[in-house]
Amino acid sequence: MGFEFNENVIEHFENPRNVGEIPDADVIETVGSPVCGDMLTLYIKLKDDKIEDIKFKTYGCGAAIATSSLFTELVKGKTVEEALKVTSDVVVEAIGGLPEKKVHCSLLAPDAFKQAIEKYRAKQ
Amino acid sequence: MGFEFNENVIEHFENPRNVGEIPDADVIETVGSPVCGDMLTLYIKLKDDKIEDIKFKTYGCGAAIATSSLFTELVKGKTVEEALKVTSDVVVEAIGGLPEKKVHCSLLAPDAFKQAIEKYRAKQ
Amino acid sequence: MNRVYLDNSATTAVDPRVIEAMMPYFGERYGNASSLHSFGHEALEAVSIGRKQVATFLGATPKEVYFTAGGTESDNMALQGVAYARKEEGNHIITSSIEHPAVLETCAFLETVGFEVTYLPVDTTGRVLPSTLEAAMTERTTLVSIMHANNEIGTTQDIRDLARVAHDHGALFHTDAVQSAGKLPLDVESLGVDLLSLSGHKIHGPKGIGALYVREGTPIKPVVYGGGHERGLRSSTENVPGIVGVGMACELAHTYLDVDISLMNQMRDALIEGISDTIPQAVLNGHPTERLCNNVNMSFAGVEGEALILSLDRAGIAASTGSACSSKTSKASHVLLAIGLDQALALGSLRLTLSRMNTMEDIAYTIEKLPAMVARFRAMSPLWKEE
Amino acid sequence: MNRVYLDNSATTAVDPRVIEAMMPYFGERYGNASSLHSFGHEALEAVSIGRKQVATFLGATPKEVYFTAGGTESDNMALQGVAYARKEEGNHIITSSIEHPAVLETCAFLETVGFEVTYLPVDTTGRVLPSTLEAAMTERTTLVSIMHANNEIGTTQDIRDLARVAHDHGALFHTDAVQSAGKLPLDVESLGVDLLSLSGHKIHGPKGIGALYVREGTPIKPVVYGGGHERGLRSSTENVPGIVGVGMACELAHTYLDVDISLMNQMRDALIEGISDTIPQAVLNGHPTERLCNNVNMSFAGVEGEALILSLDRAGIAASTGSACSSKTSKASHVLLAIGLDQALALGSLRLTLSRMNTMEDIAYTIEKLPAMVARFRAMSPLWKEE
Ligand SMILES: Cc1ncc(COP(=O)(O)O)c(C=O)c1O
Ligand SMILES: Cc1ncc(COP(=O)(O)O)c(C=O)c1O
Repeated sequence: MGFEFNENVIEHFENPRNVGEIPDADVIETVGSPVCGDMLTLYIKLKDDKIEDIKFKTYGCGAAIATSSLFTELVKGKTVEEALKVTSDVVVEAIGGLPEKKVHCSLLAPDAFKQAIEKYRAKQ
Repeated sequence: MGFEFNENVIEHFENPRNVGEIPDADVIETVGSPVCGDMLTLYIKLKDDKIEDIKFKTYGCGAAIATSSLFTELVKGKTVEEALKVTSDVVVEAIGGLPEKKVHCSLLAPDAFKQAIEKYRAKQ
Repeated sequence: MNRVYLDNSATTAVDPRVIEAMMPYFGERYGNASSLHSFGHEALEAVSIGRKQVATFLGATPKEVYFTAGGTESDNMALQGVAYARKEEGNHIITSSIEHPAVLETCAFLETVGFEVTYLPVDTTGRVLPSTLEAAMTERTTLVSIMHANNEIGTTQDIRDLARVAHDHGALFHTDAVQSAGKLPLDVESLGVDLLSLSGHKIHGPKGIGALYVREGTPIKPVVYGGGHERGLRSSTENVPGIVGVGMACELAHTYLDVDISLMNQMRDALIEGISDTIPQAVLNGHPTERLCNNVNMSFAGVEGEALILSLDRAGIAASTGSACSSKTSKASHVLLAIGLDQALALGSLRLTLSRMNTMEDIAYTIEKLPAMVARFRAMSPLWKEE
Repeated sequence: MNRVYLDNSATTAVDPRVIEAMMPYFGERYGNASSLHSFGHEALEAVSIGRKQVATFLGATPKEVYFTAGGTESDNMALQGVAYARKEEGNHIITSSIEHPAVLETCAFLETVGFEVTYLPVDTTGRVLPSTLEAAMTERTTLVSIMHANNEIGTTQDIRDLARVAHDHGALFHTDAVQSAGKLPLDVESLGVDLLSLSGHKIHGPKGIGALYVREGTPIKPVVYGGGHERGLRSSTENVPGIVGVGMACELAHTYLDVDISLMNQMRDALIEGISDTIPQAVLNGHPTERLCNNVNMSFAGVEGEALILSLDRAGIAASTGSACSSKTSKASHVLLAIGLDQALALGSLRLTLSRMNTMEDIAYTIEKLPAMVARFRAMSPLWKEE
């Protein structure tokens, strides 16, 4: 099929932002598994309902890495409510489009974020 | 399949010997028909059990024309007994070989000759 | 020696622009279109362009175009593929008695595995009448396959009318357009067909590549199984240079269609007229007007076809008697017998087929050479009586 | 940028000598091999030479060689062809669980039309044991198909022993030699096989052409019907340039086999050693010794294969993860699962496959680039724990 990624995707793939762990994260959430082919762990630090810091680790393809990177960049500093509006569609548009077969990879980060927030709120 | 004829075949095809009719032939014999794809008429003039003259007309492919031509050349002047030994194999060898699919065409003249002689003898 | 190629229905010379387009895909762009890396991507892009070119040529969408190994495989996929896919709905197939062996032999095979096939007769010009088709349709008919133009006698069919009859009875319609491509407009919408077969090497493209148009939503099964290429319908590593080649061939055929047709029409008419004027008892086989612009098929009483082909070959003229496929045997062509020729005239047929690469000089040279050859064979033919 | 092609099991670059041999058959020698005239004769002679070259490569006679459109069609012809031809004698087929989809999907299709198929397991190195085959043979087994060498992990099989088991029970034996051609000696007599599949583009020949060896007297039916080409087994106008190309590719593979094997062996071993030395927890998949001279397949814990392929691609290195055919989906390869890898290691596999056109520089460059990439992905992987 060939990699039909645009320069933006490649740039985020090669230099992903916010990779790593946050030792004192308020919430940590993992979606996917190696059995699905994709796996993502999000580390989130919140302050006054704002996303003070967010980091990720991923086992996944290039599109998963790039969209996770862009997602963290987009939501960092936003309020939780604003961040929840950063859906897969928003990420795909912001990165300049993805090949059809790869669109599903952009679900990883928004899904993990949504679950993380639910988990966090349940804990409160 | 392509025409895989040697130069000898081509030469006899382009300049067939003894083509035509003999008005006062002693025996005339036709084998084949357009339905078979090949047809040959032999005109034979005999003198003292020798083939004084022989001519042919044919409706048939290149190999049929060439081998009929060579056959008439080979038997002309021979005794009937000698001529009957000029079988299809003899003709094919004398002409330097034929593609396998075309060997059957060389049967036309010897067959016609044999039938002609039988017919002639029956008449006597 | 002059070399005049008048056997363009057997195969055509690859257009230099087609060769040029293909070359890089043998050379540095040799990737597998299914590979992830950039060699693969390069190949995939070439395949997409080829698919678009074929689609444009046919007035179809790219995803309705499936690449095959040639006209024969396209015909097999259409017939076997639809017959099996619809076998719960019916087991009856209709075709014509003058189809190419790629259709006829596939039908004969399908008969051995439980399908029933009706072979429609044609009139003396080689036309299938819509009323004949209408009468043959049954409740169980799932597919009708009738060629757009015949490869031997060049007779063309009113596909639109025939397809309408099939559709009225719930059957799908396939046409073998291997011979009409580049010689007639081929718009799948105006033709109203569900499936259409093409072959690269008949339109100045490479051998070993063909295409099958399959209207979206048409039920069809593969003939060859494997890695799931061509959206699962035809597996095997994509023949990238072949696809690039047939794509370019379609683009050229599309761009130059009008010019090509008028050029070939002119040459064809000159050939028919020249032969008829100089050779007595020359009969034109097929239809006087509803015929391909590149087809001349004539019979000369008393002359055997193969000998004539050999003489022409010695003069540098490549021609054929019957189709290339059936020329291995000396049986008379099933097409010529179907239009009612007697065996002798059928065996004495000469097919001269043109392409845009022929010239009026080719025609003049042929008309100059042919009469003496026919005369020579007639003079030695026991079947010929001078009047 | 460096462009290092290490995906030779997906496809290979066409050898310049092959391109040179093919070119005239696109250009002035464009005849149809079935035509009677000299254009046709020229084409037919080229086809005969190609057939002889393939036959010599396989230790077969020319009339046992049938040209197809590729490895997939060859496999389909062997399996469908023999299954149907022998269906009165039995309906059981045996194959292995690590075959290429061209075999597996054909078997799956045959299961839908009344055949029974046994998929033999393999050991953790990918080998089929003759005793496993022996145990699976039944009275109704008509055909056994086991690949000579696997396309993903490069494991080779003792075809001779396996074929003997099949023959002892009255079954015919087919081997898919698409990957072993040019990398192992391929003599049909020593292998003892009845049918053998080849594909042109895996041995520096063109895409879209393959061959099937069929031992004389083997019962087999066509898959594609038509004009009766290839002695009735595979109809369609002969792909003359393709045949010339695959013929030349076989001749080159035959002539240089020993040199090629030792060159690839050396590069393969350097690659495995270099990677194992520089990357911790790198596991070699397949067999340590019974493997193709051109195959390296390794898994790196914690690393996802497709991301690695993309990184390599950015550095100019073309590689693959799983076979080209299955790389469209991100499901783990059936081969890696069959040899017992867990899903994560299977998804993290990297296949590097060589050809005679690679150099030791290619190897050095790859060993230089790969470790940092693996380290980068591991650093961002939630599955990786530094020890
Ligand atoms: C009408 C028609 N259909 C099908 C074919 C088969 O095409 P191919 O030889 O490319 O398989 C041909 C040519 O041989 C043809 O003339
Ligand atoms: C082992 C094996 N068999 C068959 C095939 C199919 O060959 P092709 O793609 O030429 O049809 C391949 C390659 O894709 C292969 O590796």
